[in-house]
Amino acid sequence: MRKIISIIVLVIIAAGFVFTFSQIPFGKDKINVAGYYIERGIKQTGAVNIVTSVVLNYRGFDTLGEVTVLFIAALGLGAVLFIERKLKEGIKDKEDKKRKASLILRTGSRILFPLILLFGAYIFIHGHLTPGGGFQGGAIIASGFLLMYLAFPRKSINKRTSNIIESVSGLVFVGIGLLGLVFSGYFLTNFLPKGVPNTLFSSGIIPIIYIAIGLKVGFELTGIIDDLLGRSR
Amino acid sequence: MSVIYNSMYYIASGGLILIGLYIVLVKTNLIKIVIGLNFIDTGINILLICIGYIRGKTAPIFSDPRIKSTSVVDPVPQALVLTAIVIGVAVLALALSIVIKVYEHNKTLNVTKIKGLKW
Amino acid sequence: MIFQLLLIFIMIILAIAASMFKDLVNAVVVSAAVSLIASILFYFLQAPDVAMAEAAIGAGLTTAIFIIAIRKTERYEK
Amino acid sequence: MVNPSLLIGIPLAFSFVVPLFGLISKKIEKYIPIVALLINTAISFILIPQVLKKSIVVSIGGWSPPFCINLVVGPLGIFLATLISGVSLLISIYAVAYIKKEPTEKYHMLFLLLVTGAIGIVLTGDIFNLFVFFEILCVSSYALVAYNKDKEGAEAAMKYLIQGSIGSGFILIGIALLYGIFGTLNMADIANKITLANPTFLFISMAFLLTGFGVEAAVFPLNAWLPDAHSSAPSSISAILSGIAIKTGVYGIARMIYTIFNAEGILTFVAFLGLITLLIGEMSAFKQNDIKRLLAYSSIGQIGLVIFALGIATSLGVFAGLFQIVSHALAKALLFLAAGYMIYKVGSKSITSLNGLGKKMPLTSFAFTIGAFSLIGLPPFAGFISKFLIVYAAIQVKKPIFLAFIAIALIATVIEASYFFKIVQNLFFKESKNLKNITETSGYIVIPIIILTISIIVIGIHPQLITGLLKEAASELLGRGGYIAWVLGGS
Repeated sequence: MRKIISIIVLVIIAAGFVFTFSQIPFGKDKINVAGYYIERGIKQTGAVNIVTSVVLNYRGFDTLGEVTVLFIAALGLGAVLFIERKLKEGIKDKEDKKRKASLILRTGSRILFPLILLFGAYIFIHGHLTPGGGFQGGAIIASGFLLMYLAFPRKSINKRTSNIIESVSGLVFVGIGLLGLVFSGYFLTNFLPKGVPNTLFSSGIIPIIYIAIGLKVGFELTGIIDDLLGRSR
Repeated sequence: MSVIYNSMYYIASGGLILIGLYIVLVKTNLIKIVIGLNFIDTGINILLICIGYIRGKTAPIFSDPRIKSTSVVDPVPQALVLTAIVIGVAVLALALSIVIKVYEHNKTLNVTKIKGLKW
Repeated sequence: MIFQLLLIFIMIILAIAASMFKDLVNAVVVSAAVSLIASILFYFLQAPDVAMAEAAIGAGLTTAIFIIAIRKTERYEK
Repeated sequence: MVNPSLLIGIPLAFSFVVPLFGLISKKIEKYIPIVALLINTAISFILIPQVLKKSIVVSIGGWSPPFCINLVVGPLGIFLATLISGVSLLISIYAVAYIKKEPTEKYHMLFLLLVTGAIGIVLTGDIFNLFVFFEILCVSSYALVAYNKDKEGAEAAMKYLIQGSIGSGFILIGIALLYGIFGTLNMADIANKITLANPTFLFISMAFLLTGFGVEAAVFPLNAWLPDAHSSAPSSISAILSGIAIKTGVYGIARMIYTIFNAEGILTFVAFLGLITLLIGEMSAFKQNDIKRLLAYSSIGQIGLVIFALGIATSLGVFAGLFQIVSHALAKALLFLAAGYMIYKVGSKSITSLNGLGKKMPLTSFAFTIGAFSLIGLPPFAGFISKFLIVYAAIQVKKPIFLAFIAIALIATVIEASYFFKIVQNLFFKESKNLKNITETSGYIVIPIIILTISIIVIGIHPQLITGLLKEAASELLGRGGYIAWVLGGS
């Protein structure tokens, strides 16, 4: 019964898709608002990666919201999986004795971990020049930590430090927005000098925000993994 | 041929969305349902990127000075998809944590056996 | 173009396969493959930023989170 | 002039600050939401007279619309933002004493972020930004529903999450389709160009968007999640979900229908759906034994009434619908807070266990009674005016179908009255069993209950306090040309 109703619903939606997609020609030039960004993006924001300038400047408010959603998810996950301290100790001891990673994994990840962190940092610092940015770099940093979690089942990041980093980098983002309000009357304005495009120190607030996002996303995703594993103290 | 070319990405995105919806509506395992939600997200992302694609144009990154402003694809959908991907992974992580909590209380992932989840 | 068509075909097949597997780990691995193919498609559609995000987040971290969740619950669909 | 972006920036910044304060002292963090929302309420009250003179459009990032995200602070936006800030301020005062379960600092942060999402939804002028704030609201409410970490909470949150994610997926599909045709995301810009597109295409994309918002607004048949989620969340969260969160779904529906798509053709259908929602909600509420489930079903009914009123689509009808939003937000927040306090004292959610509490907890029981009477629509409370106006507006339309609608709505009101009278009677006139050690304490829990009671009575007696703002808000919804002109400048 449930299957039949679901399939009827799906057929209706599929019909809707067929009609609507046929109205949107694939591969045709239908740029409207985006033309403005492409033409003036470099001059107005100093970032040669137009996607970055859209993400952080023209639509920076969305990005603030998106960082907030990830923050909420990390918080919510911590709240849902929160275990009272006493219970936690008992569970920990039982689980820890069973697991020990192989020597190759441990040595390999010790070597790889700093490289992965460096790569992630490179990705988010160069967000305005090359493909990539805070989210991608943050995810790479988190996967570096994931590797460490696999190699060293007993270790965990310091939850206090990572919470502080999350909070401070979130505040940096909001604070830069508020500074823009102070300096030029608009929230999240690019109020710093734009510099010469295609150099590292260019495009005003964009690299600063991307560094903050990179750290925040990296530590939030690590915190999510940590909470799911139920390991931190 | 051009019909196939023009519609294949739409088929990919629509197909993924429909398969995801099918999994969510029909399957009874909670983790499967979350996988279905993940497929819906991926499908929508492909749809958005398709909408922004313009044939024969390159990515909107002017690191090479030879790239002209008339020869790049629409950057806005890419920015939107970046947002959507991160939102998707956030919802997914929260969903899995709630799945773990439901499992702790019921010792099953089967929706039909959990009283509060029947529909 | 044939290559992209093939990728899309494989992606749809894998997505259907993910709904069939009784072993959830298989389903998750297959869905990671779907994300990976999606990220290749993003690259073909001239969206390198998105391709990178999808590969790092969609195919990498999501799979890890799923595997952890499966380890905390149960592996086989009953 | 105060910049309206502070309305969103302040709760967001304060929620990021909470863990830093947690380093200094664990005791401060529960007062941070109060401070943030106090500032917010003050700002929104300062903004009201300015907005009534001239609507404020601020851009985020400094470019002119439609090239960047902008906040549109019209009468409707500021009215809802004030309501949200005020009600959530009261609820945050309640939560200081009510929330004991660890981790409390995460509760307070999630609460502030939920409020941020709700304010963002009503103020933003960009459709994708609307989606992002919608996700903020939804994701934080999923987490807060599961906050108690008990069986019911986790299951309810799971159900809510699955349905809510499908809903937000549909919203995103609708946005993608609109972007594909119009190449813009600014709501005023889309509304300006809406006549250029194929009507069937528009209908399908509107269907996707309305389904998505309908899940959050709990319109029939998308309301399966609501009774579970609202009844198993902590009571302060039930209050904000019932009082505020579902209204943002209604706002989304109204904004789509009136401003963006200008879809007059489906308004009667919307009114009809609202009416079915009303009838189903009230009939299910009648059968409940659990006080919080009863209130949750009653919320479904009341939201159906709001949607019915918005579907009437005369200026009086929309005005009455907005008035109903105010009176329901106040009354339902009050009922959930009072019921939560009683449940907290008695230790059971069943209606019969509340028998005779009127003597032990006179103030809370009295407040509960006032809230119930206001919901039923008895004079001189706020609910009377809104219900009366809805019926009057429906009669004025002079279509026979609306007369039939009114008959059904009155039947629903009778059902509603019967179950609320039953509870009130049990509260005051039944003998109490084993309720010996229950006393009322003064303090953080009682303050918001008293303020909400007083405001229901004051608005009931002096409706002219808010009618000016509401009239402007109703004309904003009905006059879409004005909205487009504010944002894009000229016409």
